[in-house]
Amino acid sequence: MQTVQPRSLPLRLPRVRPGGVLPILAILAVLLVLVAIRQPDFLAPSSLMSFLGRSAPIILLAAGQYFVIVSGEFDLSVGSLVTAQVVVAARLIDGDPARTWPVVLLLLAFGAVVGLVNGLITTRLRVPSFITTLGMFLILVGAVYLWSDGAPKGQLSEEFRRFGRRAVEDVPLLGRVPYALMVLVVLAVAAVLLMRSDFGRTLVAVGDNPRTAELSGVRVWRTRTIAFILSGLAAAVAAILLGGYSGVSFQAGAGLEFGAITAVVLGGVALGGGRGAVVGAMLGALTLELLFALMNFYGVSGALRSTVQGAIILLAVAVSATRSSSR
Amino acid sequence: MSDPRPAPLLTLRGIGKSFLGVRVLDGVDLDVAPGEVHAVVGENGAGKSTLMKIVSGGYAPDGGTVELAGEPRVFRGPRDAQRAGIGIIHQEFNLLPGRTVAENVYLGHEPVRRGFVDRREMLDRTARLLASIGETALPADARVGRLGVAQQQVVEIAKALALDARLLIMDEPTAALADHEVELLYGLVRRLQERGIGLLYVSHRLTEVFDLSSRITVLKDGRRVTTVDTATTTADELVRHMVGRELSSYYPERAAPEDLGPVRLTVRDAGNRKLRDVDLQLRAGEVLGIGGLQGSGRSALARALFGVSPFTTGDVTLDGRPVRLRSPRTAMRAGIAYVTEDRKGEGIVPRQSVLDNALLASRAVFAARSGRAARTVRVRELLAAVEVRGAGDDQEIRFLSGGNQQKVVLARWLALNPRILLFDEPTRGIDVGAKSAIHDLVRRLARDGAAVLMISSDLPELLGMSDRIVVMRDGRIAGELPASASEEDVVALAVGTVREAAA
Amino acid sequence: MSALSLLPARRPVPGVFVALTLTLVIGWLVVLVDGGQLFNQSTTVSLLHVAAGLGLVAVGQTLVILGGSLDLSVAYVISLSTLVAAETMNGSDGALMPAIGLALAVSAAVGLLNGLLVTKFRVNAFIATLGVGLLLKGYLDSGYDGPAGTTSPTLVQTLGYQRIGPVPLSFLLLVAVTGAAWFALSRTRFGHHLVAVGGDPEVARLSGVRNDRVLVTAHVLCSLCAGLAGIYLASRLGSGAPRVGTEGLYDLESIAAVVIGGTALAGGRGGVIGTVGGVLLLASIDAIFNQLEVDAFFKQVIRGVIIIAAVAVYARRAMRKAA
Amino acid sequence: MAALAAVTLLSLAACATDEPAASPSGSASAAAGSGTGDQSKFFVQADYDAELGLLDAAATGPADKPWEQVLNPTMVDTAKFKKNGPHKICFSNAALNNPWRQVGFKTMQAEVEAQKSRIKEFVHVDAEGKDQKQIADINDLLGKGCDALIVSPNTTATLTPAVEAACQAGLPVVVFDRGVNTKCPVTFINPIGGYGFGHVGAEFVSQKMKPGGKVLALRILPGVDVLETRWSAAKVAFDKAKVDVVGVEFTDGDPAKTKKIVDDYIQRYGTIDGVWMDAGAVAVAAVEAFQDAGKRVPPMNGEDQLDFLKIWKDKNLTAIAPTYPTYQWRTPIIAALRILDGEQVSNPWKLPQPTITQDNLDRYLDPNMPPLHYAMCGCTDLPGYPQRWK
Repeated sequence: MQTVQPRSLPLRLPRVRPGGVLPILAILAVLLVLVAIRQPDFLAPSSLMSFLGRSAPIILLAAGQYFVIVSGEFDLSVGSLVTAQVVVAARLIDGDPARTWPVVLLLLAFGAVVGLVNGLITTRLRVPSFITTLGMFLILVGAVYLWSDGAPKGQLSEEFRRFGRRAVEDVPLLGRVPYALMVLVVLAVAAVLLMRSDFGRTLVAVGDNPRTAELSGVRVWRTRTIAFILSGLAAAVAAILLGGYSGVSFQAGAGLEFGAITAVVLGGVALGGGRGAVVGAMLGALTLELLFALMNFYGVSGALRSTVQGAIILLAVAVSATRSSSR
Repeated sequence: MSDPRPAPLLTLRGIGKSFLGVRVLDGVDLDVAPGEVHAVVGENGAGKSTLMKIVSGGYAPDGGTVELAGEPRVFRGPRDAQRAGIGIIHQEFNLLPGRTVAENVYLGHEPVRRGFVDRREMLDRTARLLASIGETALPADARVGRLGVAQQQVVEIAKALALDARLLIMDEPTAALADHEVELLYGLVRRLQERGIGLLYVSHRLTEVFDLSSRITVLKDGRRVTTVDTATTTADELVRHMVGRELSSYYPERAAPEDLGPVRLTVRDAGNRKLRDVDLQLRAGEVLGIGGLQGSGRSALARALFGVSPFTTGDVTLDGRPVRLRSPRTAMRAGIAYVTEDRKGEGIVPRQSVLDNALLASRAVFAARSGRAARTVRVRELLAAVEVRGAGDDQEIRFLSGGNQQKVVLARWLALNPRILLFDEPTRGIDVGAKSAIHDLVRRLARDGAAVLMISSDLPELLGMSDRIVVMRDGRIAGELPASASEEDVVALAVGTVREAAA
Repeated sequence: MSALSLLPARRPVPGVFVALTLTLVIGWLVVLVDGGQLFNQSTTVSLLHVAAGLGLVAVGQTLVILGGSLDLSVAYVISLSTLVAAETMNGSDGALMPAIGLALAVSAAVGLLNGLLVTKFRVNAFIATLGVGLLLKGYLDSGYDGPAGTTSPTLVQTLGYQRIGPVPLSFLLLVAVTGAAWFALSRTRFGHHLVAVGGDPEVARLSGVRNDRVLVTAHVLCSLCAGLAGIYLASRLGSGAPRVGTEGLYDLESIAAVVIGGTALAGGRGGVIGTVGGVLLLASIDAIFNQLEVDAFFKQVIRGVIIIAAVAVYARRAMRKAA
Repeated sequence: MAALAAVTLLSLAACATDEPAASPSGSASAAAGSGTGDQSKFFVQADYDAELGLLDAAATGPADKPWEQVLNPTMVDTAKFKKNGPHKICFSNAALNNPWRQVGFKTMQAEVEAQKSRIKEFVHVDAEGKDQKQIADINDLLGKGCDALIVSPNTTATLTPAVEAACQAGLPVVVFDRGVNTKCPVTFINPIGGYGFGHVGAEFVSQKMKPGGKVLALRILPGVDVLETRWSAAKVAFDKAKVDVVGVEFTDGDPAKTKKIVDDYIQRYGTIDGVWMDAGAVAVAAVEAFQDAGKRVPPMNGEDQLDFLKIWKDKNLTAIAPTYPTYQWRTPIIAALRILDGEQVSNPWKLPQPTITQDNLDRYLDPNMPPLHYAMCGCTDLPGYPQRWK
């Protein structure tokens, strides 16, 4: 036994292991340099703050999506959920400031319930989450149009819109600090702490090998359902910020699910689960938003924008995929 | 079989392979003659699997040459190697459960007529092939997912034969087989030899190696230690080459009668879909061995006790109190731990760190009870205690050897201070060194008062480790044997008077 | 070993056809009560036309899903193909064959790109085809601000509007393509290998299957099917339409049809016959709701429920079988 | 399986085709572009000239009912469609997926209700924005014994064959909103159109802003003909006024995206001196972007959606709202009934297209209506007002 040699395995390398945040930081840095060349004043505190504020909803959605993806599932329903939330909020508040807080609570509950339903259908009825949440997407879009007769009704109160639109003024050094940014920072820290907690580690383990997790006493269905609920809650918060930022419309959440999934993948998280960091996912979302802003600065024609976006996503993912599998 | 050999079928010269700068094979020479069984032995991680993958086209070597019938070959993939006449039977089955036997056997080289797959021809050929190895009862159009393990192996072998392989690689072919099935395999191997097929035979089971092979090559740390004629060597010598240690120190001392504590677990008249009329007692301080054929209900018993597929009838009492073990969680709360037989599929979370793997169960079940920091400290201590080697706690577990992975799994359960431990093939596919470490650990746990139930297909291990042996057959307990029982006793009970199929 | 376990592998009739029959019977009754007629000629023709368009895409989608992949770019391939075909034809019959050839070639090239990204560059299929879809979207958005080109009159007359009784030519095309795909899956090496790759890529690889080549082929075929759907739509619309694919939600609807038809999203299990059942089911629901003038949004809700319910039923069956 | 069997049983020996006679398609004459990019191929100089002419034309018809008015009428005979009522009127609708179409459709339904003595059945089929489905829908409706068919095409070119097939079936076809490339419908109803809309907005913006200033053009989507003509007319106006159009961006009608784009442009250029947009859906978001950046809101155009009218009045903006009136949804019902009576109708039926300016803003701003309601609905006299539109 004493002769068993400790075999040094191929891992004593710098920590650029798959699932790390280093690649996305590198991409982000490159984009920042490009921004700095073209639009130096973008990096001034005030405009940076407002940029971060307006990016908060998609970053939160990416975090929510991360929980689901790292546990081995998908959530395609978040975009429609955001739309539904904004439309519901407008109709229920109908301009009445007194209804703001009850409706905010209601939205959070609504998000949690949609996540719960997604989770239970996926885990208990064994429907692949791609299908569950695709179905939920259709149901939510259909239902919210049906409920509002095809056009959003009512309006959001100023109190409601404050979270997404207003800022704390005259902060030393930083200038205006949007409320959305503060919400983002608090929730991002919470997300990071959550992923370091027992639940977070268990969540990743479930995504990595659900059988092992089950046999180690993890209630896999419960863990994954919680991930869906977290995604629903993130969508609720994103909806509150987004509704605040831009007001009510049926376009509020359109395409956000693909944006969020793209961001998560860009952040080095493996589709299929078991690998990646929540910080990576959030940085991925930030990178995407920065990319869009950059295209505005460089005057990339609106129509060509999706080409650029597609090319960058493919490039980033292909490069990291081929590198991580070079073994 | 040690007559002057004909010109070698396969010759490996100076094979080397590195992954990310780490040498896993270094200058390995080896040759196989037609009709020869050449065994390759060595600890896990000695480089056997990598070597087999190089021969079968899975990897390209960094250095050295592969010659087939005197011709140097470079395989660009498994397909190339297959075309050249090299077949491989893997330790884990490479079959598609959703497809038929014939579709599996001819996957990758389906018979075609005028460009289209000729299904009739495929079925006929498969049936003929199966008949030629004595398996007439297996229909060629049965879906593989519905077959038993042994039958699946037959399909696997038929698959290799269908390629007209000149050289067959068998990687732990008996790992999943019951003993009487091993006999069938022996017959099969001899028939292959008669056809002039060369075999590379990789196994941990020295009995088989001695029964079948004409020469044995020992690998250690990626290098060839020696190649010996089987007739002129002994098991002791072989193990010395592998690890440098005598066979005799294999098993720790059994429990003395005074070490045995009170009855921990009682199972009365219990059953479920796979089990009937199970009566069992397990005492603190004892190691109860469970023998039997694959599919006899051994694993089903462990899974029922752990709440994975619970008993549907009968009673279970724990320390005198009746319990319902409905799920792994309830079992864990009752102080039961379960080390599964399928380590890769059910034992580890491959891409998580050693530490996370070891903490998995404590986090899942006792999250609220103990302090996080204290728990982590304790698990780190346990990892040190079980002597996980060659890796830091932050290393992803998939890069560890099988033995070290198993130690991490053990640490995971020890962290829960279990009073009852269920081991299902705890040393399968594990190198000799780690194996005996695990044996020591099991015994130590029993000595410290745990009740241990250990399932093993490895008869020497079962006899060497157990204080008492219960043998199962067809979902029932066939009988109980004392520690002094012989291998023959176990087999007799396991097989029963009438030989019947395992599934 | 019980005799039962050795029954030959017979595939059961996909449940989707039971659902389809029920839907049609119930729909027919409800429409009858409502005072309408579900199976009159014009309704049947419309239903089959809708089914033909979606069906062509869905059959292709079945191939990639069987192989364990996915194609989210089909909607853009369809649009692109309508444009290539209609612009090349430019209203004349002379360029008919070259135009069809070119449209299919362009589609195949996109499929090739998808396939290479998924295999050689190991990009997850979801992301790869989404990315390629975005590339195409950019091209379509910047290159076209509306319908362009004119489809050859002959093609419009034949593929677009010709029918035999209530069966449009295009539906016969779907039947032919489905037949070809079915044949390819059960009677060619490619088909066997594709199912193997989808079932367990490692097993396939170790059995000497060239996984990459098989998957690339599946992607090319999928895009070809989408291209064919584009040519059909061009013949139906009379011109190339840069947004017809996305407006029709052909990406998500084709995936929905595939899974309703009983093909496992993870790959390795299912087939094109079920997919056509799924397509017909979706088209029938459309037709019934049209007859009843049900709100489109309500229909969407129902559709979501059906997709989930169908797959839940398959999952239950699989669980029972496993138990 | 059952469906396949049914289809096979039903199949007849005879071959049939629904294909209409070949149709001439419109040709486009493009004007040269400038800094605003190439001119859209949708731009047709003759149509442009005609529409701009119509802006000043006098309408015939009751002054208080602009939906019954016609600009430059050219009457056509409809005696052959005369039929005794009550009628079954069928409507193939492109989509109901935006507030404009919702308001319009409610207006149409109210008009049907107002005429219920003469309409025994109103069949509505929603194509959900899919060309392919609308073609099938029209084909489907032809088998239902409709007395008249109203079509609001999803896309001009692609729906032409289907509309032609409908004409050949012998029933009167009324097309409105978007047109088709065929003269076969009895009448084509729409307001003056995109050129008028785009021109009015662009002229206002270029006149009100400081000379040589920077204009940002916000568009919803490429490729929608109504929107393309609006932009092409605006482009002509901006080019003529030598305005510096610093960006032409697509917003997808998404307010969040709009705000981000406007924000980035303010960032990039310091100030933006005028905003033109091809539809009012994101007008409020654009205004908010300036407010949130602490900038004065520059001269801009919106549309007749109430949220924009309200912010215009509240914030005292320099603004204008050209409209594409939703009251045009009433006209097809009226036209269909007239045709079935054998009365002459104008083809084309050009409706006036009023513009909301600072002067008449108060007349259109009804604070009690929902924010996404369109002021120019012409629906105040219809049954169910205002509840139906809330």
